[in-house]
Amino acid sequence: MSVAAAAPVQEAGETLLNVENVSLSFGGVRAIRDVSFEIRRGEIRAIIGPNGAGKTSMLNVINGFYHPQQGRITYKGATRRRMRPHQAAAQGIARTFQNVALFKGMTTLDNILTGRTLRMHKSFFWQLWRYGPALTEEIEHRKYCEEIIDFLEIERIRREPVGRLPYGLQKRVELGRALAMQPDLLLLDEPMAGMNLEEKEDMSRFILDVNAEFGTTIALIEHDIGVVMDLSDRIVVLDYGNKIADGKPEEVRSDRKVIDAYLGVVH
Amino acid sequence: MKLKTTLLALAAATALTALAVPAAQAEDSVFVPLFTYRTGPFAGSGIFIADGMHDYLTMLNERDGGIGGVKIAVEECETGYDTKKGLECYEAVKPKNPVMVNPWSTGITLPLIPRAAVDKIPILSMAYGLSASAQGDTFPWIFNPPDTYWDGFSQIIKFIAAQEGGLDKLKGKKIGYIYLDAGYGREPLPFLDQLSKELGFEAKLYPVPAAEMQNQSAQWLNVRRDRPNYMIMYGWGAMQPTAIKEAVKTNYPMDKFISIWWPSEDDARGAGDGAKGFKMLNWHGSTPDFPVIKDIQKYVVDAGKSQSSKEKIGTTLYNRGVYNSMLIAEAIRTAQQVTGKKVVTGEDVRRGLEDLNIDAARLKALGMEGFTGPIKLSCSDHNGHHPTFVQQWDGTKYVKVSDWIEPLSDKVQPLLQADAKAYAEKNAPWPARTEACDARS
Amino acid sequence: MFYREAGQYKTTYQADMSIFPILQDRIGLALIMVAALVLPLFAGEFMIASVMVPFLILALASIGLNILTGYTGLVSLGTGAFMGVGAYACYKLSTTFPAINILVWIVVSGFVSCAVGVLFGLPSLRIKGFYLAVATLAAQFFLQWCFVRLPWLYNYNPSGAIEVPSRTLFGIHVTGASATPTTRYYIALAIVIAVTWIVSNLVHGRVGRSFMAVRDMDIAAQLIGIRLLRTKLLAFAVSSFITGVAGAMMVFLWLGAAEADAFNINQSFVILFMVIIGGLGSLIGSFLGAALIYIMPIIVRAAPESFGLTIGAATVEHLTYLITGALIIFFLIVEPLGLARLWQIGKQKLRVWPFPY
Amino acid sequence: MSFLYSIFVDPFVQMIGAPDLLVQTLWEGLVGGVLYALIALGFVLIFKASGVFNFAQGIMMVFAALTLVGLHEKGVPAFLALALTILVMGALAFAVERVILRPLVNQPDIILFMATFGLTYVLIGLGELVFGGNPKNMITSELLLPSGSLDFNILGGLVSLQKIDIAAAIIASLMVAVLAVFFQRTRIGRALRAVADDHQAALSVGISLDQIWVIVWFTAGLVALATGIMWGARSNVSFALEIIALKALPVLILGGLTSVPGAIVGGLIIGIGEKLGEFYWGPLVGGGIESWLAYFIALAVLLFRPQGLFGEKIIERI
Repeated sequence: MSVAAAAPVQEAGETLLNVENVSLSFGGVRAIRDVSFEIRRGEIRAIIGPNGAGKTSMLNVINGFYHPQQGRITYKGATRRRMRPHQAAAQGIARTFQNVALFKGMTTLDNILTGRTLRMHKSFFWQLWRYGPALTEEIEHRKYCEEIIDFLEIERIRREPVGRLPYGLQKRVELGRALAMQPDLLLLDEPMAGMNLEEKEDMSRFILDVNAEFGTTIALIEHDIGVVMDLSDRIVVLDYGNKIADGKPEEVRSDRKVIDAYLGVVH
Repeated sequence: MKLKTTLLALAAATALTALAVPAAQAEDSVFVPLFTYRTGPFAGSGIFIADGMHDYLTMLNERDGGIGGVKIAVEECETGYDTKKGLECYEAVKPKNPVMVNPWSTGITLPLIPRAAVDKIPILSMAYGLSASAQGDTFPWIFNPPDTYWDGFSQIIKFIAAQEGGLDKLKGKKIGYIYLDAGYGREPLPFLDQLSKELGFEAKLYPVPAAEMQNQSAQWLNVRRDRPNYMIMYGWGAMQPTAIKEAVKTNYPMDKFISIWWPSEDDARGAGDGAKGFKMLNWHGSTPDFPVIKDIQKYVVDAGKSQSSKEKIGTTLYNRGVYNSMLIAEAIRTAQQVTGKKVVTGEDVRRGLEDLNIDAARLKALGMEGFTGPIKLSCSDHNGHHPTFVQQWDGTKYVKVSDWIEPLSDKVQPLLQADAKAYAEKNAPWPARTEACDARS
Repeated sequence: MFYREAGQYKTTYQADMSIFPILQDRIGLALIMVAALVLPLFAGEFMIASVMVPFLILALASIGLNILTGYTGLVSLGTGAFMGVGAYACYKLSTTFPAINILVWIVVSGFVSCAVGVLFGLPSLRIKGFYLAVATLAAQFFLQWCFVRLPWLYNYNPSGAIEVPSRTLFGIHVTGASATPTTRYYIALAIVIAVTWIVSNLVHGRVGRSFMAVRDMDIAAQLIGIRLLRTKLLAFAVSSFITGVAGAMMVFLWLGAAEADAFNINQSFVILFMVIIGGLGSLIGSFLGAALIYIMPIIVRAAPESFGLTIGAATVEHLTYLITGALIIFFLIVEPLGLARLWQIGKQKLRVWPFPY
Repeated sequence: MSFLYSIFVDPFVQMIGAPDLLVQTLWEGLVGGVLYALIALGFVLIFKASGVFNFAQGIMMVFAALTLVGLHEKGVPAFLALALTILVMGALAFAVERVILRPLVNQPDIILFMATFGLTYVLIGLGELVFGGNPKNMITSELLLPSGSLDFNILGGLVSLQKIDIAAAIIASLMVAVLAVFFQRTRIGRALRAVADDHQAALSVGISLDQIWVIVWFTAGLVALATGIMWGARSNVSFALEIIALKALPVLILGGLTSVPGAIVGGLIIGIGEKLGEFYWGPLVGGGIESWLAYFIALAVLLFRPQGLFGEKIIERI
C-alpha cells in the first residue's frame, strides 16, 4: 500500500519517516498494535493519547531503543527492521525524555557539548594532547554550543552542574543537548510536563523557532491538548496502542473517538 | 571548616612524618631493631617469635647490662608480614644505624638483599629468605643460618628414609608435598623433582593458594585419593592448623606427616587428640627447662617486662625467637672481640657473623646446653647447614624423636651455588665481594 | 580577597577553556610544582623513600582507577592485579632486553596491562554495578594465581619473586639498590606529572565527556550516538594502562623486589579507598585521597614515638586500623563527594572571603 | 587429543571409578557451600532492607567468632560468652545504624559500600585490640558441638562425615527456616519486606526504618556468629578468614543480590562447583584453582543472566 493511502490528509513536503503496521509487545502486554503513520520534512507532528497509550514506546521504536515485533520503519527512504540507538543518532534523530535524562554530574555547557560528540572527529591521540587540533575542534564546537545557549537563553547557568538546576531549566538544557546534534528529526517526549504556564510558553516558542529557524522536523508527545493544538501541523492519536485518529488539529479535535478516549483523562 | 580539617590533617602528615625519624642512638648502645608481625594473617606465628626475640635481648640488658658492657637498644617495628610496611620499617630504622636487621619475612628480605651491601647493614634471615644467600662469596651481607629450606627438605627425606631403612628403600614410595603456593612453598619443587628422580620415589604435589589457607578440603581429598606413604608440609600461619585438622579428618596416619620447622604447639593442639604423632623439624628445645629460659623468666617475665603470656614461654616458636636473638647477641659479641670496639657498627657485626663460632662450651655458658647444637659460620658459608632433629606432638607438647640429622649437603650445595650464580647474573651488574675475610674463620 | 577571579575577563574561548582558567589556580599549581622539586633538599630520606615515592605511585594508581570508577562509573576491585600485570611485564621486558632504557619499559608495560584490562573489561557491557565489581574479582584472583603459577613470568627465580636489576639513565642509577631515593623520587614525579597532564587533557575533552555521559545516564548517552561498549572498553584501556605503569613503578622505583602477594586484593581495596575518599571523578581528589589513606597510618604509627609515648608496636598497628576505618567513615559523613569537594568548597569560601557568602 | 580426553572424559571416569570419593567431594562442597550461603545470607538481608552492599559481613563473622572465643579465653563460661557475644552483635547493629546508616541515609550506594569498608577496618582494629591478633581455637566442645566423624563403609570405599559439619548443615538449615518464618509470619518480618520493596511507601505507612535497620543488622550479626563458629571449628579463628568470606561475593551475585533462596542455591552451586573443579580438573593445571574458580563460575552465569539466577530482571526504561 502506498504512503499516500496510509495518510488520511495530503500535505506538501516529502516523507521523512514512515511507520508501517508497527506492533510492539513486552511479554504479554501489547504496547503498540499495528500502528502506521508518517512524518514529513519540516512539519511538527504531535503524538497524543491518554497515559499508557504507547506514545513513549513509539518514540523508543523510532530511535531504535525498542525493536518492533512486526512492521517496518522507513527513514530517509531506507527501510530497516532493527536499528541500534547510536545508529539512529548518527542518522540525525535526536531525542529528549519524559523524565529528564541529562548527565547530572556535568555542567550545562558540557551536556550540550556532549551533544556534539558525533560531529567531533579528532582522534583519541589528538585528544591526549588537547592543545593543537583537538582544542581547535573543541573551540569551533564551543562556538556552536554558545549559539544554542544564547538561543535558549541559558547563559547564566552555563557552568552549573545540571543536577542542581530547577526542572524547567533542565528540560531546556536537554533540548539544547538535542539541538546540538543538529538533528533532522527531533523527538520531544512531553517537553512541557510539570512546567508552569510561563515556562510552557517559552518552551513552545523555542519549539516553533527551532522548527522555523533550523527547519528541523519535530515529533512531540504532549498531554496539554491546548499547546498541542497550537503547535502542531498534524496529530496522531493513540489509545491502548491503537491509532484512533490522525490528521490536522481541527479534524482531530472534532473526532468522536478522540473525545471518548479523552473523557475523564486529566491533563 | 571541613576544608580546614583536611588541610590540617595533610599539614600534620608532612610535619609528623618528618618528625618520625629521631636522631641516631646514643653512643653507649647498639641499636637492634626487631621487625615483628604481631598482627595480620601470620600473627599466630609472629607473636611468639617476637616475644622470644624481645625477651632474650631484654634479659641480656637486665642481667649483664647488655653485651660487653654495652646496652642493647631494642625497638620493635610492626610489619604485619606485609612487604610494603616492612620496607617502611627499614627506612624508619636506617637512620638510627642498626647493627643488623632481622626482616622476619621472605617477602621483606628479598628487596633488602641488594640494599644491605649499599647501606652497610647485615641481614640475618634465620632459616628463611633466599636460600642462595648462604653463599657468602656472592652475598657478603646476608646470613641465613642454621639451615636453608633445601637443607630442611633433605633432612625430612633422610628421616623418612631412616624410617624405611635407607635412601634406596624410597624407591616406589609415594611422597606427598603440601605447600603454601607462594615463593617459599615452591622453592623446594625443583629439588623434590631431582630427588624423586634420583631416589625413584613418586612425588605428589598439593599446592594451597594463600587465599585458601583455611579451606583445604579439596587438597586433602586428593591426598585421600593418592594415599601417599608420607606427607611433607611447608605451611605458614593459618595454613598449618587447617592442614593438621584436615589430615586428622581424612584419617591420614599422623606419624607419617612431617612438617618443616614453622608449626607451633597451638597448630597441633587445635586438631585435638587426632593430631598425636604429627612431626616437625626443629633445631632447638621446645620446653622452658633450660637455664636461659629460666633467666628470662627471672629477669624479664617476673619483672613484668615481657608481653608474652606465661604459658607460651618456652614453646617452640618462642624459643625460636630466643635462638634468633642469641645469634644477634653472639654476633655483636664476636664483633666486639674482633674489632676491639665496644660500640660496634653494621660493618663490624657483619664480620662478627662471619666469625660466629658457638661451640658446646659457649652454649653451656649461655645456659643453652642441650637447647641446640653448636653453630659455626664462615666467609663463604653464611648458613652452616647444621643438623636438625624431628620432634613429635604427643597431645600436649613436642617431643624429640630423632637424632640430629645432617642435610644432604652433596645434593644441596650444587643447587645453592647454581642459584647464587644465577642470581648474580640476573641482577647484573651484581657487585663482586670486596669485603675482606678475617683470619679467624 | 586574594582569591578572586573578578577582573579576569576571558576574551577567547581558548582562554576560557584552559584547564586552570583562574590565575590564582595557576599560581598555586606553580607553587606546588616548585615545592615538589625542592622537597628533597629539606626532607629526610625516610620522607622521600617511604612517604613521597609511595604516595606519588599510589596517587597515579588511583588516577588510573578514577578513570574507570570515577569518570565512567565502573567499579573495579581488580586494580591490584592490573598493577601486577604492569610490574611483571616490565620485569620480563627489562630483563629480556636490558639494553633498552628501563623508563621506556615502564611505559611500555602499561600497554600490556592495557590489553589485559580490555580483555577483562569485555563483560562490562552486560554486567553492571556491584555485579561488575564482583566480576572484576575474577580478574584479581586469576591474575594473582598466574603470577604464582607461571614461573616464566619471574624468570624461574627459585624465590618466586621479581627482583629489580639496577639500571641507569645517563649514568645515574634509577632502579636497584644503588639508586638514591631522591633519584627515584624525581623519576616518579616526572612520570606522575606527565601522566596527570595527559589524563587531564583527556577528561576535559570529547573522550572525558563521553566517559561521564556513560556514567551519568548510559541510555541517553547511547541515544546521542555514544557507543557503550567502545567507550567502556576505552575507559578500561586507559585505566589499566595507568594502573599498569603505576604497578611497574611500584616494584622498580619503590619496593625493589616483589612476590605475587604484593598485588593482592588488599592493594585493590586500598586504591579504591583513595579514589572514593579523594573524590570520584576528580584528579586532584586522587592525590588528596592517596595522601590521606597512605600517609595517615604512617602518622598514627609515628605519632606515639614523636610524642615520646611508648605503645607496643602491635597496639599501634591495631589502632592504625581502627583510626583509618573511623576516618574513612568520618570523611564519608562529612563530605560524601570526597576531599575534592571539600577543596571546591574551600576555594569558594576563599573566593568570597572575608564575607561569609 | 589426550588433552581433551583428560578434560572431558577422565574426570567422569574417576567419578564412576571411585564413587565414595565423589560422594565425599560432594559432601565437602555441600558443607563449604552452606557456609558461603550463610555469609551471603547476611549480605542479602542487609541489602534487601537497607540497600547497603555490606562488605563488612565477612569481618562481622570473624569479629563475632573472635569475641566469643576471646571472652571464653578471658575466663567467661562458654554459654555466657555466647550470650554476651549476641549482645555485642546487637550493640554493633545499633551503633552501625546510629553512626553510619543514619548520617549517610540517601547517599549513593557506592558511598554506603565504602562506609562498610571503613567498618571492616574498625572491626579488625577493635577485635585485635581487645582480644589480640593471635589465632584462637574455636571452643567447639565447650559449646557442646559434636566432634569426630561418622564413617560409612559404602560404595566400595569410605565416606566420612564430620559431625561438626553435619551440625553446621543442620544449624544452617534451621536458621534459614527460622528466618523464613520470621519474614513470613511476624509483623516485623512483613515490615521488613515492605521496606525491601519500597522505602518511601514503608515510611508512609508508619514503619520506622531505624528500627528495621537495627533488627536487620542484628539478624545479620547472628548469622555471622553462627558462620564464624562453624568456620572457626574447621580451621581456627583469625582475621585470615576474611579472605574466605570474600567467597560470599560470587555466591551473592550468582544468586542475585536480593534473593534469600538465591543466596542458598548460589552457595551450594559455588561450594560444590569449586570442590568438584579443584578435585577433578584442578590437577590438570597443577591444582590450587579454587582461589578463582568460584568467581569464574559466577562470571559465566552473569554473562547469561546479568541479574543473577534469582535477582529481579533489570528492565531498562526511559
